[in-house]
Amino acid sequence: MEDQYMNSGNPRVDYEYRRRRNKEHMRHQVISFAISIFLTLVAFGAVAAGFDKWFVIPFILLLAIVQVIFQLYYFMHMSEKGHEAVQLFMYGGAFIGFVTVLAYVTIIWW
Amino acid sequence: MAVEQQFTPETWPETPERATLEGKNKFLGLWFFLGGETVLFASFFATYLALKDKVGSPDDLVSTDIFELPLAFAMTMLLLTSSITSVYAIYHMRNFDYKKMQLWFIITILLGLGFFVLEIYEFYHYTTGLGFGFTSSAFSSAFYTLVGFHGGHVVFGLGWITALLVRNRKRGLSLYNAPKFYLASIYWHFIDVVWVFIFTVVYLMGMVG
Amino acid sequence: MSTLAQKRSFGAAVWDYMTTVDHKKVGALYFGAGFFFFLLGGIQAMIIRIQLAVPNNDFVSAGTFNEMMTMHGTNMIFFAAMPILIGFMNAIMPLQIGARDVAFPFLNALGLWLFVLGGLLVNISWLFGGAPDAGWTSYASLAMNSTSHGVDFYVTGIQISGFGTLMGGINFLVTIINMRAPGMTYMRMPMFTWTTFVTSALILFAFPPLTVALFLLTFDRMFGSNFFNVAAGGNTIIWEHFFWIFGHPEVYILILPAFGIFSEIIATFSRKRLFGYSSMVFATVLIGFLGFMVWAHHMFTTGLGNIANAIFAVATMAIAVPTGIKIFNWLLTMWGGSIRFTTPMLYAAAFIPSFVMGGVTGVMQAVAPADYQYHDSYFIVAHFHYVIIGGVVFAIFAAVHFYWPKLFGRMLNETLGKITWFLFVLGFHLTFFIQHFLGLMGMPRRVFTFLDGQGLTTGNLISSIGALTMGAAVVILLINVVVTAVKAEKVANDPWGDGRTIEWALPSPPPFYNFKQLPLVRGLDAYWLEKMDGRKEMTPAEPVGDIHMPNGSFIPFMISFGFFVASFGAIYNQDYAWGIPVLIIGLAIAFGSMLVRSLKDDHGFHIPKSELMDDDEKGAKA
Amino acid sequence: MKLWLQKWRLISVLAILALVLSGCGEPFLSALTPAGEVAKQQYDLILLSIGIMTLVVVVVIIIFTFAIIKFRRKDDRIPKQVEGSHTLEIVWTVIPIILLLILAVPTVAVTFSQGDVSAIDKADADGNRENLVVNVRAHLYWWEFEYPDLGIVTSQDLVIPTDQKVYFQLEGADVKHSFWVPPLGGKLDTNTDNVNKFWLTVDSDKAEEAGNVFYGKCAELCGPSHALMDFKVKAVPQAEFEDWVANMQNLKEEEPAATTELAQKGEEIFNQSCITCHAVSPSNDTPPTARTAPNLAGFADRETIAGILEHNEEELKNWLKDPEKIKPGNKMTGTYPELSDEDLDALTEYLMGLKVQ
Ligand code: HEA
Ligand code: HEA
Ligand code: HEC
Ligand code: CUA
Ligand SMILES: [Cu+2]
Repeated sequence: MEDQYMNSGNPRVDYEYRRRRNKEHMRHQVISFAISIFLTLVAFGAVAAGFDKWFVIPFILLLAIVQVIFQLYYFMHMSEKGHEAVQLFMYGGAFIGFVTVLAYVTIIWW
Repeated sequence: MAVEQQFTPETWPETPERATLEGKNKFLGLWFFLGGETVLFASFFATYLALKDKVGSPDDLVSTDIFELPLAFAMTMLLLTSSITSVYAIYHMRNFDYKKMQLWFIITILLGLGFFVLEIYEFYHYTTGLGFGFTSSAFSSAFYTLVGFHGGHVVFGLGWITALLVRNRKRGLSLYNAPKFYLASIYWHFIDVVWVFIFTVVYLMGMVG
Repeated sequence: MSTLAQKRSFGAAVWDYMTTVDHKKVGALYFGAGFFFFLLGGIQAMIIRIQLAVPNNDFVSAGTFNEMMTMHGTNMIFFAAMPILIGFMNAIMPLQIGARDVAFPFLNALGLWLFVLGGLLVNISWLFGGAPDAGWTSYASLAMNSTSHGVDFYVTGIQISGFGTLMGGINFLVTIINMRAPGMTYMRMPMFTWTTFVTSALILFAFPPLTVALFLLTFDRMFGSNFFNVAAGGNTIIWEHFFWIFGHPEVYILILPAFGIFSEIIATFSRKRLFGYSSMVFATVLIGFLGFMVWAHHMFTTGLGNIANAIFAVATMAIAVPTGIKIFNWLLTMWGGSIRFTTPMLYAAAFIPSFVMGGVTGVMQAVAPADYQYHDSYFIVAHFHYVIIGGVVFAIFAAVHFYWPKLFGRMLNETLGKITWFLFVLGFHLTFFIQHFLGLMGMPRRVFTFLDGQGLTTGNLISSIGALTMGAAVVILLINVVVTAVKAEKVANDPWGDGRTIEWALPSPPPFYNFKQLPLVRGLDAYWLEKMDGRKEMTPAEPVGDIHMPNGSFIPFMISFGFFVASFGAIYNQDYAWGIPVLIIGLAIAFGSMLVRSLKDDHGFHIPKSELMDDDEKGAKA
Repeated sequence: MKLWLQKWRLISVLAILALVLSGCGEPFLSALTPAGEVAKQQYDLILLSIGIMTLVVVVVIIIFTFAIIKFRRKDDRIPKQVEGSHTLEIVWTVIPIILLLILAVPTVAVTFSQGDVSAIDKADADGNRENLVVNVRAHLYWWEFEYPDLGIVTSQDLVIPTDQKVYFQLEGADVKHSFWVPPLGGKLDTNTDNVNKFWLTVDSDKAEEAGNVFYGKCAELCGPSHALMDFKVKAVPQAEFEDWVANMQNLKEEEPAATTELAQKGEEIFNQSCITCHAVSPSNDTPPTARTAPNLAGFADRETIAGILEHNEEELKNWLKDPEKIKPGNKMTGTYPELSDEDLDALTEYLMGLKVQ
C-alpha cells in the first residue's frame, strides 16, 4: 500500500558521505563497546576487591544502569532519529519495571 | 521503494530497515515488544530479589555458596562481545555489504553459542556438582527461572539469526530481508542488556551476599 | 468485492474464516467467540444466583459452586469482555483511521486463535475432572492447595490467550502510529481510536506481570518449584502483587474502550462534537498512567503496612479526577445537543448514572480503613458489577447495536433492542444495588450458601430475581440477532444518519480492502465535516491504484493448536509418562509452524486497479 | 451562605443515611451497627464517604436529567459544535480534588492510628505484657485462639473482655484465610507467610445489645467450606473474663472426670479414635503445628458446633456421623472409624460433659 519511500534515506544523498557517516557511527560504537567492557571490569573488580557491601551494591547497580544506557543508545541505535515512540515505550516499560522491583524489595518484607 | 527492487550500494537507502511500511511496522512492533519484555524481566528480577537467599532449612545453599566470579566473567565477556559483532553486521548491512554482514553474524552466533555452552556447564555444575537444583528451595527456583528465561531468549535469538542466514544465504540484501536482519540484531542486543543486569544483580550482588 | 456475493459451500466458509487475516473477519470471530464465552459466563452467573436465592440451598454443591464462581469471573473478564472489546478495536479502529488493515494481519489472526484455544482450554477443564476453583484471582496458597487439575487448566489457558492479547496490543499500537490516513494527526483521531491506543499500551505493560505470575504458578504446580511454598522459603504474597499489578490495569483495559465507544455514540446521537476533546484525550492517558500506581488497593487487608496502605489509598482516589473529567465532558456533549434516543444512545444514557455509582463506590473502597470492612464482601461484588456491567457490558451492547449495520449491512431491530435495554438495565440495578447492603451487613463474597437468621435472606432473593431478569434480556438480544440475520433489509453507508467519523463514509459492510482510495482527513470528525460541506463522501488523498493485500494463512491456527496440545502435556506430566512427550510434540508443532512461517516468503497479492474500477460500476462505493 | 447550606445539607443527609443504614442487618453481624472503637471509626469513614459520594451522584444525575429532557431531538436543526470550555474544565477538576482531599485526610489519619500496634509488646515493670494478646490461627474451616500469656488455647469461640484493647496476632495454618467480625472492625488476612497484627475493642453496652455474642466470618476464599468457616466472639465484662480464664487454667491442671458410665465409655472411644487430633486440655504446651483439630476443652459451653450447627445433642451426632455432609472438604471426614449409634450416644454424653466450670 504505502510503498512510497518516506524515510530520510534519500537515494540522492551522496554515497561517499553516507559511508563516512556510517564509519563515524561505527567508531562511536566501538568506543561505547570499550566503555562497556571497562564498566564491566570495574564492577567485577569492585566485587573481587571485597569492598564493603553497602558501597559495592549501589556502585555496581549504577555501573549497570550507565552501561545499559550506553548500549540502548549506541548499540541499539536509540539515539538515531525516528525513535521517539520507541523511547516513550522503553521508558514506560522501564518505569513500570522499576516500580515493580521497588515494591518487591520493600513491601514483601517477611 | 518496493520490496522487489534491486539495489546497488549507491541506491541502497540509509536506513534500509525502515524504508518500507512493512519494515517500519516491524521495527516499531519489535521495539514495543521489547518494552513489554522489559516489564517481563523486571518481574523476574523482582521475584528473584524477593526470594534471594530464602530457603527452607539452614543447610540449603544460598547465593554466597554457589556463584563464582571467573565463570560469570567469561560469560559476560562472550555476550558483550557478541553484541559489538552484531553491530558490525548491521554496519555492513547499511553499507550494502552482504558478505561481511553474514560473516559478522556468524561470529555473533559463535560467541552466543559459547555463552550458551558455558551456561549449560554452569547449570550442570550447580545441579549435579553442588546439589542446587530447580526444586531445592524458593531461592533456587527463582534463580533458575530468571537466568533460564534469559537463556531461553539466547536460544531463541540464536535460532532466529541462524534461520535468517540460512534462508537468505543466496539471496543478497533486499528491503524484504534487511528489516529482518536488523530486528534480529536489536533483539540480540536486548538479550545483552538484560544480561548486564543479571551479572550485576545475580552474580555480583550474590557474591557480595 | 465480488467474491463476497458468491455462494460458497459451508466448508469453504469455515476454511475462509479459519485462515482469514482480514481485520473485519478477525473482529467478527472475536465477537463470536467472545459472546460464546459471555453466554457461558452468564449461565454460570445464573447458577450462582439460583444457588444463593434462598438460604441453605443445595442447587449446586460447595465445590461446584466454587468452580462456577471461578469460571464465571474468568470467562467474563478474560474470555468475554476483553475479547469482545478487542473485536471492536479490530473491526472499527482501522476504518476510523483510514487504514486498509492492521499493521500485522498475520499476528492479528494468531492473537485471535491463541485467545480462542486458550479460552477453550480453560473451559474444557470441566470434562477433565473439574474446573478451577480458586477464584478468578487464584491466590497462591489456595491454588497450590487445590487438588483437581482445574487450576492447571487456568494457568495454561490464560497464559496462551494472554500471549494473543499481547500481540493484539502491539499490533494496534503500530497500526495507529504508522498507518493513519493522510491528514489524520494524533489530535484528529476519533476518541475510540485514542482509547484503543491507550488500552493497547496498558496491555503491553500489564500482561507481562501476569505472564510471569502464571509461569511461577505453572512451575510450582507442575514442575515442583517452590515460589509459593512457604516451607522452602517461598512467599505467596508475590502472586498477589503480580496478579494485581496486572489486574488493576486490566480493569482499565476493559473500561477505556468502553469510554471510547460511548464517546462516539454520545457525540453521534447528540449531533455534537465531543465536548473537550483534548481534555478527554488527556484524561484517558492519565487514567492509563495512574492505573499502574494503585494495584495494592486490592491488598489493603493483606498487611502491607500503614505507609503502603496510605500511599495506595490516596493514589487510588486520584483516579476519580480524570474519570470525572470524562463524565462531565459527556454531560456537556449532550447539553445543547439534539439527542436522539436510539438503542445505542439509551445504553449510553443508562451508562452515565450507573457507572458513576460504581465509580464512587470504588472511591469509597479506596478509603483503606473502610475497605477493611468492604473487602471480600458483597460490597466489592456490587462495586465491580456496577462499573463492569454499567460501563463495559452496556458499552458492548451499545456497540453491538451501533456498529452492527456497519459490519453486517443490516440494522438490528430497534423495538427488540429497546426491550432488551429496559429489562437489562432494570435487572442490573435490581441484582446489584442491594448487594452493597448485603456486604455491609456482613455477607462475605465467594460463599456457596448463607445461613438463615443473619439478615441476609431478603436481599439475596431480590438479587436473584434481578439476575433472572437480566437473563431474559439477553435471551431477547439473541432473538434479535437471529431475527435480523434472517430478514431485515440492507442499509447504506450511514444508517444512523448522524455518523461523524470516516467509517460511516464506507459502504456497509465495507469492501475487504476498506478504502479504494485513502481518504484525506481535514479535521476531527472528518466525515461530519465533509457532510457539512455538502459532500457525501470523503475526499480521496490518492489516485486509484493497485492495492496490496496480505494472504490468508492457516499457520496461526496451527501455532495456537500446538500450544493447546503442549498444555495437556504439561498438565498431566506428573501423572502420566506421556506428559513430557506430549509437551514436546505440542511445542514442536507451535515452533515448527513459526519456522515454516519465517522460511516461507509471503508477499501477499495485489488487487489490480481495473478490478477496483469494476467494483465501482457494480455500485459499491469506496 | 451557599457553603453553609451545602454543609447543612451534607450533615442532614449523613444523619438520614445513618438512620436508614442502622436499620440494616443484625447487630451481631452487620458492619452498620458498630460495637467498638475500630468499627465505629470505620463506620464514620463509611458515612463520610457515602455522604460525599451521594453529593457527587446527585449532581451528576441532576445535570444528566436536565440534559436528556431538555435536549431531546425535536427538529432537524444542527446544534452548535462547541469545542469545550476551559472554565468548566477547571471547575470540574478542582471540585473533585477538594472533595477527595476532604476524604483523604481522615483516611490517612485513621490508617495510621488503627494500624499502630506498637503497644503489643509493651511490658510493665515485672515484664508482663500490659495488653491482652490473642494468637489466632486459621485452619481449613476452624479457628484456634491461643492466649500466650495465659497459657491457654481454645477454638471456635473467642472470649474477650469488653472496654479494652485486645491485640491479635493472626496467622494461617494451611491456606490464606481472613479474620472478620463486622461489628467489631474490618478484616485482616491470616497469611501463611507472616504474622499480621491488629487490635479491636468492644463497648460493653453495645455488646449487651447484641447479646454479648458477635459472629465472625472467614473472608478469604479458602476452599469448599469457606462459607461455613464461622466463629463466635463472646465479649464479656472484665470480671467475667477473668473468671473464665481462671476456670480454663484450672481445667489445665485437672481434666474433668467423666461422671456417668455412658460418658466413661465415650471417653474411651474418644481416647481411641479422636485424641490424636483433638486435645481436651486447654493447655498450649503442644506446639502450634501439632494442633490439627479444634481443642475441645469447654466444648459444652460452645455457642455452636463446628461454627455453624446449633449446639445440641442431635446436631452433635449429625456432625459425628457425617461431617462431610455438613462441611464439605473438612479435615475430620474419614479420619476415624465408623461410629455406631451407641458410640454416638456415648461420645455425645462425654463431649457434652466437657464443661469449664
Ligand atoms: C471496569 C472495571 C473497573 C473500573 C472502571 C473500576 C474503577 C475503580 N475501582 Fe474497582 N474493581 C474492579 C473493576 C473496576 N473498578 C473489580 C473487578 C474489582 C474486584 C476484583 C476482585 O477482587 O475480584 C475492583 C475492586 C476495587 C477495589 C478493591 C476492593 C477490595 O477488594 O477491597 C478498589 C479499592 O480501592 C477499587 C477502586 C476503584 C476506583 C477508585 C475506581 C475508579 O476508577 C472509579 C472512578 C470513577 C468515579 C469516581 C466516578 C466518576 C467521577 C466523578 C463524577 C467525579 C467526582 C467524583 C468524586 C470526587 C469521588 N476497585
Ligand atoms: C465482565 C465481567 C462480568 C460480568 C458481565 C458479570 C455478570 C454477572 N455477574 Fe459476575 N463476576 C465477575 C465478572 C462479571 N460478572 C467477576 C470477575 C466475579 C468474581 C469472581 C470471583 O470471585 O473469583 C464475579 C462474581 C459474581 C458474583 C459473586 C460470586 C461470589 O462471590 O460468590 C455474582 C453473584 O451474584 C455475580 C453475578 C453476576 C450476574 C447476575 C451477572 C449478569 O450480568 C450476567 C448476565 C448474562 C446473562 C444473563 C447471560 C445469560 C445467558 C443465557 C440466558 C443463555 C441463553 C442460553 C443459550 C442460548 C444457550 N458475579
Ligand atoms: C484428623 C483428625 C481428627 C480426628 C481423628 C477427629 N477429628 Fe474432630 N475435628 C477435626 C477437625 C479438623 C475439625 C474442624 C472441622 C471444621 O470445622 O472444619 C473437627 C471438629 C470436631 C468437632 C466440632 C468442634 C467444635 O469446636 O465445634 C467435634 C465435636 C469433633 N470434631 C469431635 C470428634 C470426635 C468425637 C472424634 C472421634 C470420634 C473426632 N472428632 C475425630 C479433626 C479430627
Ligand atoms: Cu477460611 Cu475462607
Ligand atoms: Cu483496582
